[in-house]
Order: sequence, then structure tokens, then C-alpha cells
Amino acid sequence: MVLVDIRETKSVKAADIFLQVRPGKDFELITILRAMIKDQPISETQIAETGLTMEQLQDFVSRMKAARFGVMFFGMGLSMTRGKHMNSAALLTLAAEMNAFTKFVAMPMRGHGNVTGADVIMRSQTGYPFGISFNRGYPRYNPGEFSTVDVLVRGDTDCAFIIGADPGATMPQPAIDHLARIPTIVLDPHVTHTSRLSRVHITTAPAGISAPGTAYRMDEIPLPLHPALESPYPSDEEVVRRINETLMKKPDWMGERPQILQTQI
Amino acid sequence: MNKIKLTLKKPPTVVLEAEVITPDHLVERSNEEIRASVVYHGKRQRRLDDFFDIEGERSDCVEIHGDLHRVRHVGRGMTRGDLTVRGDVGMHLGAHMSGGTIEVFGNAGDWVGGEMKQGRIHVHGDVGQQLGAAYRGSPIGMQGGTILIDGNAGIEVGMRMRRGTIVVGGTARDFAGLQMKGGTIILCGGAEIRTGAWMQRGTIVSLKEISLMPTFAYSGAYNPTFLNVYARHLGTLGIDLPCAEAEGSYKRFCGDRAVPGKGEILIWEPAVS
Amino acid sequence: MLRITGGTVYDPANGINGEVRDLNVEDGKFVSSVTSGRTIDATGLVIFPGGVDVHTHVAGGSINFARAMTPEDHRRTQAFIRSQTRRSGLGGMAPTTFATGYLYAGMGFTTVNEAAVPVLSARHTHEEMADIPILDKSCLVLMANNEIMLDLLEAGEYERAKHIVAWHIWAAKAYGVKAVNPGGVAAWKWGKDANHLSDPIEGYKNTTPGSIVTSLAKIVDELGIPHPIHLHCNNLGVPGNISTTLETMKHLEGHRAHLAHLQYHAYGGDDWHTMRSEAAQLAEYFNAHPNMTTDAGAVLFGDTVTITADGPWQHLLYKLTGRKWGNLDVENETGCGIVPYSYRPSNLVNAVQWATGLELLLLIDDPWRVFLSTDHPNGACFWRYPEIVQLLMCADFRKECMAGLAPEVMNRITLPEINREYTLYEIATIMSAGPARALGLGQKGNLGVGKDADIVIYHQDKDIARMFGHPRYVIKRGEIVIEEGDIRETPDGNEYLVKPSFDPGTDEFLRPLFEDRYCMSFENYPVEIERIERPEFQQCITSE
Amino acid sequence: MEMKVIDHATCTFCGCVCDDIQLHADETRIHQAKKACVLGKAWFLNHTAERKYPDALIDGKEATVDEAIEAASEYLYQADMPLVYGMSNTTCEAQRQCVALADNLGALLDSHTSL
Repeated sequence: MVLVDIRETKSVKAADIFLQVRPGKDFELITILRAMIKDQPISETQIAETGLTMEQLQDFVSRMKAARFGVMFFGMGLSMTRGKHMNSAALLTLAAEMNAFTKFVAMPMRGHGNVTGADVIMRSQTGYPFGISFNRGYPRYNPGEFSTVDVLVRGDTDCAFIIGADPGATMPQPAIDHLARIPTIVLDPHVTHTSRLSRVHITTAPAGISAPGTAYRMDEIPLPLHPALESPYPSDEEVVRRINETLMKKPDWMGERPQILQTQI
Repeated sequence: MNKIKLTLKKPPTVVLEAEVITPDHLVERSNEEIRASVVYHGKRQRRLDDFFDIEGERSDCVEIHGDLHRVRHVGRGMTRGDLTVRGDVGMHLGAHMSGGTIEVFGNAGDWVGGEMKQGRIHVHGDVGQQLGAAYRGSPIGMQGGTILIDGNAGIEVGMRMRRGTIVVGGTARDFAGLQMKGGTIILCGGAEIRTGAWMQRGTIVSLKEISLMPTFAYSGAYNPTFLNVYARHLGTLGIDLPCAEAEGSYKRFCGDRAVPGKGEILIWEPAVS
Repeated sequence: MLRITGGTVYDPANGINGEVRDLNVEDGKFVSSVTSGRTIDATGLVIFPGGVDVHTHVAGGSINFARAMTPEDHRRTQAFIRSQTRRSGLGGMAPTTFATGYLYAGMGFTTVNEAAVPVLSARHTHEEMADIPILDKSCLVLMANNEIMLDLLEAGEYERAKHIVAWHIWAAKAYGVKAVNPGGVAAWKWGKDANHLSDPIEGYKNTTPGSIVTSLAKIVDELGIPHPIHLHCNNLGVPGNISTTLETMKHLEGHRAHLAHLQYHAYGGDDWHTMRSEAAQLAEYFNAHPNMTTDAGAVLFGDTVTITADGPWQHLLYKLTGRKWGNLDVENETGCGIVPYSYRPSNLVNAVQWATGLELLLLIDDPWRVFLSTDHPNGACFWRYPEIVQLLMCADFRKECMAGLAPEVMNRITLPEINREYTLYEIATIMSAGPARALGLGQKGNLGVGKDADIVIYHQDKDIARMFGHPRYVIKRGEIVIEEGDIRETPDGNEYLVKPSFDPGTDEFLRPLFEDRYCMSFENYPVEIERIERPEFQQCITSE
Repeated sequence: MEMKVIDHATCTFCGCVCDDIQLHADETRIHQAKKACVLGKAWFLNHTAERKYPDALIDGKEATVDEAIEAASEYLYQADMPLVYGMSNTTCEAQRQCVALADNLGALLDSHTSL
């Protein structure tokens, strides 16, 4: 096991090799590795800016190539620092390119409980994993345009429905300010930061504790939940279903549109 | 000259998607038809004249006044005509366009000239991210035409572009020329980090010193002749590209070796006087 | 209640070949007469039983990866707009769940069989299948590389292995057994390998791909599963694999079997430069052995996305395209296993593949044994089936298409010499009655009294692709779902299940083995029956 | 007191979704979460079946679930560009309802992934 991090974490003990990369140099390091696996010349000085040495990286590359089945796990240290999605893209590309030599896969270490389930379901029902708009009556995808932080900071929305998340505690202040400005609806087992700035809060049973159902493991294996308690509150599913049913009774909001659109906007 | 003038009278409270504001759409329509054109205020279908005062008809010369920072898709897919915006304008300005010109006296949002094929866009202010870039998942960004930005640009300028020219007068942020496959990006005010990352082909010219990816290699200093041609062309657009040997030379870097690519980054080094 | 009068009916299951008949429907089934309700005047129109797809990939982990990897395709494809009663969706190479239902129904298909489900993620597959509107569905559980079963076969414990197979079918809530590249995931070898089927697989002394094939075919027969072993042979896509395929067929003698996407298994030659079609040789053997059915796995030129779990096929594509893995979309989530791909007439290998699929369909005599498929999305997207129908029905059109092929292809294929043209009756057989029978779904692909009222009504049209791509009406269990290209209703479909009997002690046998090897709890492994939203049980065949 | 024991319970605290947890619980709280890690133990032991919070709040005032569902529906219905966001700490079944909600509303839909 090779561990790459900017500092010596507790996981170092479990690792055979620890490579300490300079903060903010993940993308550079992975890009160098992409070049090295293809035997492209990279100089010692060029490697130096990542905080590592030629020797370390050559050893690393030969170990990767010698592996029979390699797995790269990556976490938020990669995807949430400067470069963001491009850092993850770099690692995924490296993993893909390693398949020219041996079997390799890359897997994001997702936090936040069942975020994988959301991803899987959005993909199957809409074709896209996140950052979706249905405003034209069909799914469109554009992270940056339709992703929540951007939408809130720009003030592009006039009503927010928040479930299984607490953006009021985690998002940048301008986004939180906008949530407070517009009608916000929160479903959560607790009264959260977001609940406090919302117009409507509904307490729901926590998933897996007192609400049954399914959750996806980060490798996209669905697992059944076995709640141990009986909640005095309804489940998220029940509340959202009832909201859907209530909305279905109201007149359709959509004007004349064709059933099938041959050319999308 | 016959002209259509749109003046924003009621600012949208959420995003207004107005791909009907293109010379192609307006040139064929009467004033009444233009007024009735469908725009999307968030999810609601609205008439164009719910938001704009509209003068004129049947012209491919269009002028828009007002703060349009929430108005998206202006000039989308246009093939002809002139579109002038006096004020800020929102995302996707001139995306997929294949002809005509757009001039903005103000700032513009993200994806200006996204996947454009031909034509010219000139923004006098700043622009957002993904200027002339590919949309998510698309293999190819800008395929032709010219984009001039007087101000600064956000990240991923010219991402996956294959042909055409982008000039940024100010500074570009990270990943300028990301995965570039061809074409030319001129960065008058330099760029932040990771310029030219993963580029396959194409040329990035920077008039200021920039930090490079470790996967680029220095391959000498020179004054490429093609830049003379370029400089003359850009001169007509009001851009001064130094190329005379007396003034200095360009340091040439090749990469990105991670791909491995044959792109080049030229960094201007003025002669010591 | 519904009456359809005056239509020209093609109902191969009942031997009706283009006769004018009236059809009567009540409570979703055909009846001999009805007293009231709507009447559709089908005079001058052509009536088929609803289409049945025996082999497709429309639900589950891999197609869902393909969706994530192709946002650019979603943007350029047709969009289905929502309504108060209908969800939105996107078509294209890997359509969304809702769009899958709309698109299949839109060309007259009412039943599909999802061909590959690992038990581990079977919940996911069922979740997606429940979303697919209009269609009735079934799925097949992947068995041939299951280590526990291979160990039992190695130890000669055939009876136990049989219980394990039955247990897994029920655990996955599947309808049958799929065997992919039996035992060959680790033992893959490049190029021609005549002894392949009798080579012990890696880590085993006695067990060979051949013995797995024979054992599984026998197990499925003895369990009485309505659909026989559904086999994806070894050496898929490799030049010279005809020998492997023929040998596999010999291992199947005496058993029922369905060979999936045979096109990918019918190549001669030694490498990509000498690759040729061996469809004629394969068809000859196949014609003489009525124990087998197959589906074409035809290829059409154009863009698609290929999905598979294994390395070998990826390498094939790598070789074919010269693409680097680095050219994979950076937005992708896995980085491998799924490759957007374009089949081109100018590419020698692609041209051979295109011809091979059609040759198999044309050279296998019995339309009850060869079915329309593209191994969606691998050979082409399912919504392009009407183009294949046109290629089968019009020899002239085939010739036109062949004119676009590279000249050096011509001596590698037999297609130019084949003049056969399919009749409407034969098309109804390969598209509906045949696959329904092979799946053991007696109530499908059949317009007889008591059967499910799944009906397609076509305009007569010289433009065959248009005729089959745009039915006048599509009726699912008596309900009009498509009318002149408009979606009318989107009823939920059923899921077909079988419950083969197995030794109740199987759980206790499996538990320790499972806990040793798997990363989830044994108790959480089987899919609960409550999760299947609309199950419909099919009886196992009891041996007389 | 009689403890209910649940074998093979599934922990949804993080993306590992361990499914071999043994829970010992009474009517109101989980007392033991065997095989769970530190994070998982805290997750299981910190939730109770007590009525700690009001059923619902509208503008900060206590309300019934029915009233809150009505109010939420009306806000969502009136909005020109509603947003459906989150879906991390919830079940797939609820997520499916959320995607349906966004589709039916013509809303923006996004999860934690985009952060």
C-alpha cells in the first residue's frame, strides 16, 4: 500500500510506502506519473516541485506496473482542493491509462452516507450524476451552472428543498444568505442550521436507525437497511411522496411543449 | 440602418433563458412576433416582451441594453448578423455560434463561445470560466472563430479547443488551454497555474512570465515567423503582439508529456535594453 | 375492451401468415369476442405480436456507468419531455430508464430480457427495471465464474452445484442463468487457441471452460428453468474464435442452450489483418443441431458505447481503435470498462463484423432459432433494430450498403452471395414469437386467445425502416401505449421470476464459504422478494 | 429490560456502508453497536426514538406534518426556479422520490457530489 498525502496522517502506519506531496501539487504529481508510465522524459528538477524525488517516483511507477490488480482510492483532499474536479479527473485518467499495463481502477472515497445512491439514481433516471436542471421539462447537465453552491451564490433559485444535508452549516456565507432570503424547506431528523433559516422544517426518521430502505456502498453495491428503532416521525420517503402527491393534484405548471424534442438546447 | 433594439425593462428574478435573442431568429420576424417569442424565466414560459421593450423588426443587427447578467444563451448558435450588448450578459453567450459578430460593452458569464465554430466575439470587460471551452464530456471545444476579451478570464480558457483564436487581454486563471487540441490562445496578461495542462497540440502565447506544468520541456528561444502573420491579423483587431527580434524573443516549451502531446507554449521575453 | 378489425395478421406462434383476422381484447388478454369498447379499424394495416428482446443491457451497474460517461451523447440525442403523468428522459446510446421504455415501446417491443446481473448488485438492476415503463422484463444471473460453484464442479459435487445455481437464481430474483466467458476471465488467451475449451482454468486441475459449459447446461435443463443456459462463449470478438465457438457447441450436445450475440463468435483468420467471417461454417453446424437458439448480436455502423466488465474486450477495442485509455472522457467515474465506440464501414474489422451479423441471420434457416439483437449497446443501440429489419428484407438495400465497404472486405464475407430476403412472417418470428418461445414465455409473442394482448400495428410501407420504426399503434396488455408516435399511456410492466427448488440446507452450506470470500453479510446478499414491484412467476418445466 | 438484537444492520454514516453491525436496542435507544467503528458507534448511539424536536416548523412555529407538507408544496409550486438539494443522509427510496419531485417540478437537482 502506497499512501500519498500532504502530511503524516494516522494511515501512514498502515502504509508500506508514504509519499509526502507538497500541498497543492497533486495535479502536477499525477500528471508527472502519467508521463512516466509512458516513459516520457521528466527531469529531477521538474519532479522536485512536488516535494518528491525521481527515485521515489520511478519506484512507485514500477510497483504500479508490477501489480496484478491495482486500486487507487482518493478522498476529498484531492477533489476539494484547488483544481477540484480536474484533480479527480487526473487520477481517473491515470488509472485508465494504467490499464494498458495491468488491471487498475480508481474509486472515490465518498463521505456523507448514501451520496453514492443519489448518484446512481440520478444517473439511471436522468442520465446525469448531479448538477441537473429540469426547467425545460427534461434533464440538462452542467456543473458550474446547475450546481448548488453556484446557483445559490448567484441567486438563481427562488425556493430550495433541502433533504439529508445541512448547507446552512457547510456552504459559503453568500450561499447561506440566499437560502435565508428565499423560502427554504428542510427535511431532517434534527433541527439543523439550515432548519433555523428555513420557512418549513419537517422532522423525519433517520435512515438506517429508524427508517428502512436501501443505501449504496461507495463501490455501488446496494445494501438493505435494518432499522433498530421505531421513530415517532415519518420517513423522508413518506414525506417527499406526500409532497409529490399534493403537487400532482395542482394544475400542471407546464405550457404547451412537444412530447419529444429532437434538438436540445 | 434597420436595427432591432431590446431594452431590459424588468430584470428577471431567476435565470432567463433567451436563446431566441439571436440575429437568426429575429431577422425573420415582425415586431409582434419578436415580442411573442418564448423565453424561459426559470421553468416558466414567458414572452420576450414581458422582460424587454422591443423596437424594430426583421433585422440581423441587434442591440441590447440593460443588465443582462441573468440572461443566458444570448446569441446561441447564431450564424449571421451583429449582436451588441450594452451591459453585462449571462452564461453561454455565443455558444455554438457559427457566424456573425458579438460585441459586449460589459462583462460576460461562463462558457462564452462554448463549442463555437466560426464568428467573432469581443467582450470589453471580464468573462467567467470555460471561455471557448467544450461542454462537460464533449471531446472538442471551440472549433474556429475569434474571441477577444479585454479583461480577465476564469479557469479553463479554451478547454479542448481545436481551432480558432482566443485573446485574453488581462489575466487568465488556472488551466488555460486545458486538453487543447489545436488553435491559438494569447494571454496578454499571463495566467495563474497549470497553463496548457494535458494539451495535445496548439499554441499558447503568453506575454507575461507564467508558471508551467512540470511536464513541459524547454526547447529554445525563437521568433516564429507565423507570429508575424498573426500579429498583423491581430493588429487589425487592435491587439499588439510583439514579434520583432529587436524587441525580444519567445521561449518555447513543449508538452504536455503526460499525454504525450505536441503542444507549445511561447513565453515572451523582452530584449534587455 | 378492445376490438381490432380487418388487419393483416402475422402470428407465427399460431401459424397465421398474413391473414385478415379480427382480434379481441379483454382485461389485457386476447379473448374470442367482446361486446363493447373501442374498435380500431386496422384495414390495410399489418399486425404483429409485440416485440421480444432476448438479449439486451438496459438496467444495472454497467449500463449506468455508460450513462455517466456519455453526457455529450445525452445532449445531442432526443429528449422526452415530462408531463403530469409521465417522467422525462433522454435517448441515445445509453438511454435513461424511462426513455428505455418509451423507445422500446415506440418501435413495438413489449418484453425485454436484461442479460447480465451479478447477484451482488442485483438490487440495483431490479430498481432500474422497476423504473422502465411499459415493458415486461426478466433478467439472467451471472454464474459461470462463481468460485463456489467452480470449486464444487472441481470436486465433482454436481448435485450440490445444482442447488447452488438454483439458490443464486432465486437470490438474484432472476429468470435464468447467464454464463459469460465460462471460467475464462483469468484464463484469457490471445488469438486462436484450439484447445481452449479443454484447458483447465487457472487455479483448477480438472475444471475446464468446456466442463463448465456442459455442467451448467445440464443443471439448467434439470432444474427445468424455462429459458435454457444463456451462453456468452469464450474468446468473444477475437479472430479465429470460430473454433472455440464450434467446440462450445459440441459441449452443448444433448442440452438446450441459447448462444448470445453469435456474431462476435464467428470469426476466422489469425489476427486483425486476416480476420474474416465464418458465419457460413457456423450456420451450417447450427442448422444441423436443433438444441440451440441464438441471437445475432448484429453490428450497425455508427456511434455506440460498448460495455463490459473484463479486460480482454477492452484490449480488443484498444487494438481496433488505436485509442489510448487516456482518451476516455475525464468525467467518467471508473476509468475503464466502458468505451464509446464508432463502427465504421471503412474499417476492415468493423465491416466484417457488420456482414457477419447479417450473414448469421440470413444463413440460419430456421427463424425460430435466430433472433434479432445487437447486444445493445455493444453492436448498436436497440432503437436501430428497424434498420436491421430493412437489411434483412431488402437484398437490394444490402447491396447498396455493401458498396460503401472497403473492397478488400469482399473476399472475407459471404454476404454478397446471399439473396435471401426475409418475409414479414419471418420477421415476426425473429422479433417476437421466436424469442418469446426461447425465453419460455408462452404468453408472449402470440396472438392466440388467453395470451397477453401485446400488439403492434404497422402501416404498410415500402420504406421498411420507417414502417418498423414508427408503428401506427402499440398495445401493451390491451392498453394503447403508442399511437402515431405519441406516447399515450405508460403502464408499469411486470418482472418475470422463477423459483427453482433447492435443498433448504443450501443456506447453511453457503454461509461459511460466503463469509470467507465476500465483503457483505450473507443475510443481506439475496434480493428480498418484497423489492420486486410487480413479480410474475413462471413455472419451471417438470420433466415427464 | 428486554433488548432487541439486530444482526447485520447497515451503517450509513460513511461511504463504506458496513452491513455487519450488531445492534442492541430497547424501545428508545440503541445501547450497543457491535463491530461498528468509532464513527459508526457514535452514529448509532446518538440517535434515539425520542420526540426531541417538534414534528414540523413553519416560520419557526410548531406545526403538524400535514400543515408543513401543504406549506412546502405551495412554496415549491409557486416558485419559478425551485432547487432540490442534498440526498446524502437518506435512503434510495427517498432519493427516488426527490428525483421525481425535481422532474415533476421542473426544478434544479443536485447532490453533495457537486460541492
